[in-house]
Amino acid sequence: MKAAILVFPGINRERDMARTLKLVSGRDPAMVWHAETALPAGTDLVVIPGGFSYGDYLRCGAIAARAPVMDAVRAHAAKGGLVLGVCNGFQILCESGLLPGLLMRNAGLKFICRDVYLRVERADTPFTAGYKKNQVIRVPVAHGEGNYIADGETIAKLEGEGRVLYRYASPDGMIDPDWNHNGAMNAIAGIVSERGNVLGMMPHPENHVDAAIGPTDGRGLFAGLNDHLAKAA
Amino acid sequence: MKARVTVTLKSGVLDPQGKAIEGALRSLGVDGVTSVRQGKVFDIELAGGDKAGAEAALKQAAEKLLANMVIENYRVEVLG
Amino acid sequence: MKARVTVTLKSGVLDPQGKAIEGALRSLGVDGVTSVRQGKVFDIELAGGDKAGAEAALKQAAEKLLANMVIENYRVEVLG
Amino acid sequence: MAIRNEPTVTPQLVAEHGLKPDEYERILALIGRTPTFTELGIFSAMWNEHCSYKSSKVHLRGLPISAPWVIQGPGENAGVIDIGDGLAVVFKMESHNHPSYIEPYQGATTGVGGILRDVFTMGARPIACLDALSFGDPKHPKTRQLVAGVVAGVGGYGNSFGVPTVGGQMRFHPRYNGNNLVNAMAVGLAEADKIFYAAASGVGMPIVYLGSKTGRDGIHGATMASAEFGADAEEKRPTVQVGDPFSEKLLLEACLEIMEKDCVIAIQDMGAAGLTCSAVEMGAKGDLGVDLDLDAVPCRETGMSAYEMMLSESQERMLMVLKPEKEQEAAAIFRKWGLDFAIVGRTTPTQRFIVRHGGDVMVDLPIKELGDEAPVYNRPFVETPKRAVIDAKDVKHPMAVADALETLLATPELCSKRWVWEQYDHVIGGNTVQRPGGDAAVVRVQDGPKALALTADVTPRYCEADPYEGGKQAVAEAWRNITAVGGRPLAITDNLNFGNPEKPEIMGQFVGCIRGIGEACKALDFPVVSGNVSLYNETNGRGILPTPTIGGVGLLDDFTRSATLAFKTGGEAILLIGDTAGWLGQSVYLRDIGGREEGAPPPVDLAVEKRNGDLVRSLIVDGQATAVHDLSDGGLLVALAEMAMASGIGATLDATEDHAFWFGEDQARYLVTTRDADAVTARAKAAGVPVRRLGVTGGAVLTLPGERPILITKLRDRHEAWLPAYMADAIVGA
Ligand SMILES: Nc1ncnc2c1ncn2[C@@H]1O[C@H](COP(=O)(O)OP(=O)(O)O)[C@@H](O)[C@H]1O
Ligand SMILES: [Mg+2]
Repeated sequence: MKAAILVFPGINRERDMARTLKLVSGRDPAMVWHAETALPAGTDLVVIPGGFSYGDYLRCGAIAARAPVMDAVRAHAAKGGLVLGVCNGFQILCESGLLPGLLMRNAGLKFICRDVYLRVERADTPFTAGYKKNQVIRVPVAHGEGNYIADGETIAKLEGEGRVLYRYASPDGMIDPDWNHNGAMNAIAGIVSERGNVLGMMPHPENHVDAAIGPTDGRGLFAGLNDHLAKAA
Repeated sequence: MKARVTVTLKSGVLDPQGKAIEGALRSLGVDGVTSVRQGKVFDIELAGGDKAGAEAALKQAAEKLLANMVIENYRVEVLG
Repeated sequence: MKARVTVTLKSGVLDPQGKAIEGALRSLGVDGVTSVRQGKVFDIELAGGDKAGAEAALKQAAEKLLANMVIENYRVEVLG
Repeated sequence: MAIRNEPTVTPQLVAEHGLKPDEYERILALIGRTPTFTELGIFSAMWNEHCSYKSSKVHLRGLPISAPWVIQGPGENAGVIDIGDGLAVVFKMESHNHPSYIEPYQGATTGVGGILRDVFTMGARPIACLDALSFGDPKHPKTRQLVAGVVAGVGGYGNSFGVPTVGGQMRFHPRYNGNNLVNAMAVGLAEADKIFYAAASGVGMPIVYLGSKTGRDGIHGATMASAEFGADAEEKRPTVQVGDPFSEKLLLEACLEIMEKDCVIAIQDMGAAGLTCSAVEMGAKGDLGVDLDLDAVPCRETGMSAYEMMLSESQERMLMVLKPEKEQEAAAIFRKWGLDFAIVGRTTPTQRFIVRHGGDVMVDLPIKELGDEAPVYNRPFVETPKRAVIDAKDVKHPMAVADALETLLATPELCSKRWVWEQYDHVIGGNTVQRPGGDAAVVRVQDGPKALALTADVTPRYCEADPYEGGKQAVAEAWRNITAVGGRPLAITDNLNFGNPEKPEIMGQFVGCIRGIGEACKALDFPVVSGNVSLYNETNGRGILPTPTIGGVGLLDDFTRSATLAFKTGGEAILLIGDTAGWLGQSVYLRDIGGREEGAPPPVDLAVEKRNGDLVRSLIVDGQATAVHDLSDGGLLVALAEMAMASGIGATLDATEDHAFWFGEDQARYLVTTRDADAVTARAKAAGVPVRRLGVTGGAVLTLPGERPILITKLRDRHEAWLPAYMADAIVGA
């Protein structure tokens, strides 16, 4: 897996992500500065990590979405290359038009950091291959604006095409408003693009990979990607 | 030149913050509030004196960055 | 009745938002921008038709809640 | 020296600058002429309480500050301790009380920003923050908004900057009405041989200004009174600063990068009294002069005067002395991060502080004397009268033990603070082994196996009742919280929040607390390496409760050998370590159930603390303790309930005891669960530590002899409910 992590000013989970990618794939990812106009040759996974790019001062992810490096990401995605956006990364992907919809302020209007449960909606994608369908995983969230919204048509399309890969759920996998901490529509935690090669998700699987620290449920996502790319190679 | 770009949510888009403020105003005893929607203003200073040019530049700014056209509308006023 | 309350930062108060947006506009090639300050608008609907009463109520709302009087100014417009 | 456009210095102007007549005499004697307006501003900034520690200095000298592992004690931006493997921990706590009352969100953000800057100025990457918050009476009309704003602000800065906020404290008490406290602590990690200091060295070296531009932020009241003199006095200027975590994150990365590239000779952040304090400190510490040219300072506003530039407290700024040959390299790094970079002066051999602006010499002062000659006061104090010891037999018990427990766990004092810490990103970094909610937070060091144990503690009602015992207790509790997770306590930072020191009673509290702190530090081998003093926390003549917050840092050699407070499984013995007399004076029980905030606080026997704690730590490290919790606010039964709630596992207790036993706040105690009660008991006996078996874990209820069974889920619901319910109708900041 030749991963490249984008670094925008104000991003702050790039080290967490790099450490996880190294742990799972054995290989250090490339760190790519926002002002670059090309990705390192042979990049097969672009990761946009969490943080507060440009302070999230206008709208979350809005300024980063318009940075030079994003044209390279668009081109990579257009060729079918894999892109993973986590938290601020998801917001940036929505703002850049690579994913539909938007992330609004949490319904409770507060930043929330806690472990949540996600139901894996399907296992037949590169981003979920490390899990079983309907498996429930426990991962942390840490965001103030993770409340996914889109118009009715878009939601219907996402659902109809099976593009919702992760949903907030109860520990036993039930969809329940009490376990949807940010109020996202249809409890959406993560979606993929039409071609299925761009994933955006709010939770932080990269923070749950190390048994010494706590749960390791986040590992499956990266292990699945790693296997998928190894097979493809 | 001074200009103001006002960005507001499209009608129909949910505004949880506006809702919360609505509730807060009510509990503060401000009477008669039936709805609150929150938006943004950008007060922008521009070099030069070309009003039409400024207006065009700001429209472009609004569409490219200041507003998210999926959920927001914008309005440009060049005050001169 | 419709009204708008506009809240802006007092001059001299640091506006990190405005500063970041200014930089972004520049790198997007929007010409001539020399400064950006960000503020908020609240579009408020009120029941009844008492314009003076609405204005007074909104002033109170602005001072108690909508504006942070330590760093912000506000303006109330009742549009009728 | 007379300067164009500057007001003449008059006695009134001197008074407006907070300088007493004798202090002004001292200035005249020192420089042999009337100071310029800018010089007056500089003296007022350097000689105010905040910068000069004039009321506290003589007493702070008594604190123990050394140990073999201390690399840098008080006097620098932050304290530094050695944790082995070539690594050092850099940490400090600081208050931002007053600004957080005026503007809670921005006051809190700039407090967090300031303390983070102190830590990375020394070359350390911040790895954790803690926050200790004190608010007024929950029923006071302002309290709810202050809580909402401060918590959002602490989170707003740390979350964006990218440091986990892993622990802290939060309390309510009417004595903080009008004076809430916001104490923020930052902890960073550095290579032990790559610590950066403020002292400049070398003559003719470039002094570089870095970070955000200078505006008229935070220039004090005295300035406002004379603002008419300025060029544009169009509106009354706010004294509140606005935090910009985004810029600070860039500043962090840029600073660490140029430090790594070995460009830096000296570095100092611009905190209180910005450019003035930082420049003077760099010169004075290096026995050098400083020559500043204000025309080169990057400004955000036009027409700023020398006075304004020298006193501005704009955030996210640094001053550095660079290696001249590295100037280009450093400039390129700063430009890459989009930060301002300007050479604003040079070091000189003269030991004078010269400031030029618009062709004039605005300031020409002896640099060392600016700091060294600041007034020092040994203010008169009276010792706090001792309070009567309350006999538990004289305390009425209005309700059954089970009811009292349920009630206590839902009080503002003892309720869960989850509502607070869930607004803080406490997992970023991927190293948070123990999250908030336990005794000390545990944060892994790099890839382990070492980890830090971090805590912030003080019990102000004890300090009020008996400053000396309260000071001891604050240190002992920090030591105990670190011990309870298996950590070896190494050092503390202290943040001393008090009322008006010009009142002998307040000064008495201050002196008493410091004596207690010093004694505890000595006995527990737990030196003070950094700290901060915040005085004049007073409204309408009433001071806050004396609040010397202690931030403690401990080390775990192997974090897999640590303990958490949650019961692990059923069928384990519950042991009480330490003696219980049933001390109800100043207990939460006496106040919140009995309605009496009275009596002497529990005394702290430091030798017993050490003996009991050392045993508990060794039980943890040897794997004999399966869960550990220290006993503090609320006493034994509250601690036990916390262990049950954290796990969902109940307990059956067989001890038949009274309210004082269950809720007394005797010190030096822990609860420990174990699979092998006999072995633990034997070890305790051998160490001379009192140990008593209370019962066994298991089931879903808490059962006490003669009491109704207490359902753990119900207890948890009540414990978790109070704060969110209280905050539910907080008005969301617009
Ligand atoms: N303001 C706060 N910020 C972060 N964590 C907090 C805060 N207040 C309380 N906590 C956390 O809640 C838990 C309980 O706090 P406290 O009762 O003060 O602990 P202790 O009695 O062990 O000192 C601790 O883990 C503490 O870190
Ligand atoms: Mg504790």
